[in-house]
Amino acid sequence: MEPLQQFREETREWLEENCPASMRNPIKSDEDVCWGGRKVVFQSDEQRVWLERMAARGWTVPDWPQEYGGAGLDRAHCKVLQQELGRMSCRPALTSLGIIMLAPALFKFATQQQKREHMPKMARGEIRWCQGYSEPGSGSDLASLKTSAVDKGDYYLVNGSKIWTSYANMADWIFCLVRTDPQAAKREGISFLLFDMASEGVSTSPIRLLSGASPFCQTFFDNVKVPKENLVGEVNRGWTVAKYLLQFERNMAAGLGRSRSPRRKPIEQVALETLGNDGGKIADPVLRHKLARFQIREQAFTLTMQRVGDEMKAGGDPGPASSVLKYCGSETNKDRHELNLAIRGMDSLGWEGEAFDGGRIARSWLRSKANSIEGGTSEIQLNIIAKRVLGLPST
Amino acid sequence: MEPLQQFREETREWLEENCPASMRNPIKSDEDVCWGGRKVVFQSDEQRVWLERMAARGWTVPDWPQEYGGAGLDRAHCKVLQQELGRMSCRPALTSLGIIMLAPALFKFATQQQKREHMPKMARGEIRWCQGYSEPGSGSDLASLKTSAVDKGDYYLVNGSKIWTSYANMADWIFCLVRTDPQAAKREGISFLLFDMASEGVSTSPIRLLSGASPFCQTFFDNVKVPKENLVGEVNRGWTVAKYLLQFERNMAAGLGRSRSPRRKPIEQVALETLGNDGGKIADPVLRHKLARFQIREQAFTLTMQRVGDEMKAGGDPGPASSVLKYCGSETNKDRHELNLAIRGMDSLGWEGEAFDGGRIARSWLRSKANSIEGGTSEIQLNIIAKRVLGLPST
Amino acid sequence: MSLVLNEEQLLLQSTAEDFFRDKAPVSALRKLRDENDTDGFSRNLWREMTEMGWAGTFLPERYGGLECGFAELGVVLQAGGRTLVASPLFSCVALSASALLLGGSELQKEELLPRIASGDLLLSLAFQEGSHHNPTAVETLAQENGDGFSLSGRKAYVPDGHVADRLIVVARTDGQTGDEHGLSLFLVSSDSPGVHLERQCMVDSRNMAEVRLDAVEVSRNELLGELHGGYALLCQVLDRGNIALAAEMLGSLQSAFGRTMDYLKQREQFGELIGSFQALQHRASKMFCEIELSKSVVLNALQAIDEGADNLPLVASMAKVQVAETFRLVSGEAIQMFGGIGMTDEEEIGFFLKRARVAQQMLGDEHYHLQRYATLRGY
Amino acid sequence: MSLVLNEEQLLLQSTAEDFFRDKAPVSALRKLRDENDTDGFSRNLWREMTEMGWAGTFLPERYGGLECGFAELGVVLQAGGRTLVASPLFSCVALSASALLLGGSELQKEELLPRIASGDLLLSLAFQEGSHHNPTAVETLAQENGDGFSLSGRKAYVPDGHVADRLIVVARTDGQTGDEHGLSLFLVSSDSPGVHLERQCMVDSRNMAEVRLDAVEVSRNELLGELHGGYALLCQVLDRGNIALAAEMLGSLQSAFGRTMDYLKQREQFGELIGSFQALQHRASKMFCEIELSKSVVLNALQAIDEGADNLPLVASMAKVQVAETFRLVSGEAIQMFGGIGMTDEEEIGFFLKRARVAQQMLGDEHYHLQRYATLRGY
Repeated sequence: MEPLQQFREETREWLEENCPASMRNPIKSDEDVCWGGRKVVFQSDEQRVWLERMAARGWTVPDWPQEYGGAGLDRAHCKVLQQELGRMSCRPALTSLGIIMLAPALFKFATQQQKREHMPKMARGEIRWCQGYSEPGSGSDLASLKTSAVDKGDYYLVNGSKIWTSYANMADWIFCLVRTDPQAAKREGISFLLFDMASEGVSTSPIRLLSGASPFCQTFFDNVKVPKENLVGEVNRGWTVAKYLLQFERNMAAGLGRSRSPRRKPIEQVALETLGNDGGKIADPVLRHKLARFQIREQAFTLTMQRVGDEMKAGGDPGPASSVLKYCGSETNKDRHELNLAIRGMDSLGWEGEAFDGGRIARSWLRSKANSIEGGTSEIQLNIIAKRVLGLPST
Repeated sequence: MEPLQQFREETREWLEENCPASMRNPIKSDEDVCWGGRKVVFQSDEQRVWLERMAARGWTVPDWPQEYGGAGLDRAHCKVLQQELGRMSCRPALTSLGIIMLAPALFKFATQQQKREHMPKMARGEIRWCQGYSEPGSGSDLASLKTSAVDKGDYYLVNGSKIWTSYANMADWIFCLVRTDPQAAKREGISFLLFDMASEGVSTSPIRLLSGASPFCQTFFDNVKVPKENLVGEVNRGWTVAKYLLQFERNMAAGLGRSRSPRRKPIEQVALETLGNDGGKIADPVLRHKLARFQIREQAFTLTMQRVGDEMKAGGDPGPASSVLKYCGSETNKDRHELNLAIRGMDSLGWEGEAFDGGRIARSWLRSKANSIEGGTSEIQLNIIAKRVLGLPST
Repeated sequence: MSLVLNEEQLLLQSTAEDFFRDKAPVSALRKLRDENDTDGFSRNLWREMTEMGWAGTFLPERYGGLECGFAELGVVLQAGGRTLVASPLFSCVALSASALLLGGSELQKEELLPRIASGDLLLSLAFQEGSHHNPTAVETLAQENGDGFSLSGRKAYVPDGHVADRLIVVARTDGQTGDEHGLSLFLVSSDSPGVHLERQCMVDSRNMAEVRLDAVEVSRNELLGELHGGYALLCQVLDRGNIALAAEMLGSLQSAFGRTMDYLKQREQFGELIGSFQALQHRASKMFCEIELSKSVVLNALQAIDEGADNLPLVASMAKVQVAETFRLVSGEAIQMFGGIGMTDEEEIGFFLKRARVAQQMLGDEHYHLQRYATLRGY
Repeated sequence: MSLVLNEEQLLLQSTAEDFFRDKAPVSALRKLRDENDTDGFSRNLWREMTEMGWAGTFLPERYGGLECGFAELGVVLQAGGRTLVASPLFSCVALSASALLLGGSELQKEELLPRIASGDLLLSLAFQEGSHHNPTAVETLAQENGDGFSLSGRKAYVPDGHVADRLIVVARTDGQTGDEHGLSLFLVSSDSPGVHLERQCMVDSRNMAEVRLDAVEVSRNELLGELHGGYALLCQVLDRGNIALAAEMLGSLQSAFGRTMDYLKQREQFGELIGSFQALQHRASKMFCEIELSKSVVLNALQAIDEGADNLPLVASMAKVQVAETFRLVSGEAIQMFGGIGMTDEEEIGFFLKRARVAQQMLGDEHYHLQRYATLRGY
């Protein structure tokens, strides 16, 4: 038998035996997601068992080397594993900001010791990470950050505040941009630090959004002592690490524009029902044509994601495309929610109560407004395209 | 009898007696317009007579003082005259760039002698004027003009070139911005000169537009000697005169956005005929709603013109409004032509031949593209609004 | 008529703007929301407003009104829109008092209008049933029943319905859903047996209620206007309602725009005030142009009511389309220009975004009115 | 299939772009226009194009073709679009050769396709009658007449109709205007008695002709496809035509965009390159994004033809809408950004604006296809 085929059969067998029944259906709500960490409260015993078994096999991070908690699988084997997990609708055993965002940067910039220290715990879901990038005053100008880390010999003394730190109140450790040289040009005095959120002087406060409660927090650092071995990369060279990491964030955000999975009722069906069916046509011709225009755009965007993927496979450079995808993706997703509201009418504008499903539609509409702000605003993407892709001159 | 009423009756009587029959219907084509000037070729004897009689009475410029060729009428009397001319559908006896654009500036900035010299001839249609403002390189940055006027004692020696001088080939005199101090800051070395287009060294060349032949010319000055008494206002203070004059141009341009006189078939009628009539509705629902949106915008714009006019009567400042009107007016007129094309379809895209009416529709569509460029681009208007109205900071 | 506010109207405008800024800033709406206030508005504030005469601006003096025009009501609504004030001015005055004045019997007017003007009585209009505005989609039935009628059905999104003392209910006395003929309007006391009110909690905290009518008995005297012929009256009221709403929305969007401009002048990024970025400047200027057009259509529409213009339906739809699209534009741009801070509940700008969508939907959104406009224009 | 050009296609692309840039720049179109060239295109150029095999890209080898795909034709059309080349590639190959290949008898294919591929014969498709595209609005009649048919009627905007040796005429053999049933396609020689061709001079100098048919006799052998059942064939051809046109338009709009970017990098105002103004930069970036989307839908549509995808109608309408709107945007922005100089006939950018509107209208503009898309999606 071909080795890949053999791996497929072994995998299938193992999953049949080890994936608990309740873990064999798609994630339905936030509660179904397993984030791990010291404070983890498993939704069920099966959720815990599923994580433990997957982690023991290195399959939470199948492509990582075994010494860091992975399974050391190559691309082809990873794909087979994904296919088999998908075939059985297995839930992700672990969802981790550390794995998605931090790990690529650690692989590239961290010391051997740092990797040995942090990555296995990440892989096993023992430590949950959060990201300390934005600050209340920084906005799009991330490099203007002010949180200071003063060299005190064998530790840094960190003071300042971060905003938009998702799940900071649930996280165990933070990867954090700090200013280590206040005299240097703004991108040249930044360092990249890791530290424990349980350190003395760290506190968090949740942020309420337009759309209601959110996983975002503001995080405060009041004379936090961070051991010097927690510096990743060189001192004052943190901006390089930060930029590398932001790529992964932008690509994640672009995915917003793709047409949705058909879990919910298709919007055209909703339109025919709420706006009226005029001989097979949506009775409101203005919204009918807006819907058609939107679906064409959505489809064009999905095709563009595919084309860019195919170009990258063919050896293309993903750099310039990522701003186009981020811009189009987030604007398309905002359009989707606006259209959804217009089609559904007043019923979609309820905020509380059972009849309004707790305001689900209005809240996700409001939440979508952040798409063109987080991970680099639309304006920043347009600037990048103008300068880096079109080569237009600077003032 | 009330004096105004008496004036009305006298006017009516005079017009009945003096306005030739063929001058009692609206202008239908460019040939019907009487521009006057030395090179004037009257369309008919009646056109000539009509100009002579009106000019003799001072009614080509009824509000000007009699010493400058006007009739010295106050606002109320002017209005009555306009009403009576309108009642009988009398054509304008004279159309004159000099009267509309130059005269207000002369009243404000010229010497007594200059006014006596130029205004009566303007009023009688003996001298036709053109405007020398834009230059090939200047564009929106009008003040960057390079045409030089070097002080040679009793005359200026003018060298350079102007573009977009309408009817320069038909005009007798030009009012012209020239650079008299090349060392000064760019707005502080400009002067305002009047000179005869028959002067040695002046030549013109017509400009062909997208839309075909045009009244625009490029005008060349090759060592043209201009007597120093032809300077209007102070030397190097011409920018003040220019700015004053530009206001009048901008206000004229804004009028573009108003809904058209119902001379031609209403566009909704055209739409019902060419796109199909589906139970009283335009059969193409997308264009139907675009038309409705356009007409609302057009109407909103007309109301805004009216509101601004009413506010000015009530003592408001027209300054900031004129950029809003210029921007909205020209964009609305471009939209009108785009919609016209979409509704009429391929038949509107013919260029020559009788079936296409010589490409009338396509040519006026193309011509409309200049609306947002001439008289200050849309971008310039938006800059002005941002800075002067909204008070947004400069970089 | 001149398309500007006259001196009295300008005075009223500055009085009203000061009033709402002082007594009902956006933080007052937040408080009502966060404290789950049962009424959803301040009765004290309403009393003060009625003491200013604002509940009777366009009512004749004999009904306790100021005998000014609808334009004056528009001025107050616009001023209130600036702070998103929660008040029954729209539901009780713009809609209900209009309905009474236009269609009520002398007896009904004498009984109700003075009490509306004085603030002693709250009325609302219950017309909508589905998620989208559609004045003929009425399934609520009023069956003749001896000397009166028996009403049964469900109404949704009745503005301030939960606090209304009486409701003007649009019900079907003849014909079928979708017919213009066969609609009739009835005055129904909220405490009548069979009336069930349930508050609907909207995204923008605008007060709405669902009304269920379960064989509610009303006498023939409670019929407002003609039997079966209520559609024409309803349309007149809805045109006034849309114009009133457009005035209110104009105030809200002007405030949202002003807040955004202020923010552009104080927020720094990359060492510059963000208001100095040309791309943002041009977007701001375009918004300003749309606002200028919106001001014109609203003032024109308000004046058209007072002049009794016969193209009122056209003028009303025009105003709603222009203002709704402008509010959409301005509220969206505001959130984007505020960036992350605008996404927080703490910052007030988000209240305007929420208000925009609810106000747009009420009495027909821009898609509805665009089609209505085309139909009215004969194409 | 991967959504990128393969190596052969990339080579073809650069060959074709070089070819048109060298042999048929925009100035060639200007020359044809200014000299009132009778053909409106260069027969020498066409011969060179056919020698490259471009008239037979998707034809089987047995008919003299290259036996590549429609995607390859798209690559050439896109390259030609960059210089607005005047050539019968669209009318004769994309439309007419498609019609023959999809609906012709073996005899018809054997007779005509090799001569199309070799450049010996020019064909065009005569379908449109009114000002707007509408494939069922056919009033041209074909009456059975002994062993053949007699055709009478008028066709407008027949692409390259004035130089076509034969026309594929869509005529009605049954039913009424607006019916899908009853359309048939006929091959008609341009020199047949009763055929009158008159050139239509369009704003963008694209070659079009009016065709009058006055009792033109054709034999039964000249029927292309099924009697009365031509509508389905016509739709297949029109889908290919729209996709071909979208490819050509994409080339044109990319060229217009490139020229505009070049201009932004060289034109100074107020002492700065205008390309440094952020407002223009953002508009340029937005155009770029639309172009990226357009590239994807065009490539997808071309591949869909070659894959025999069953959602071709949907894919064709999608491509036409996205590309037509992008061409509208880009050509309008180009003129505005070029400013006064762009308004002159001397500057070439204006040719792209003119081309945009004619190409948009051909085979249905974006309004038409938006509705068709909605109908195809079942709403």
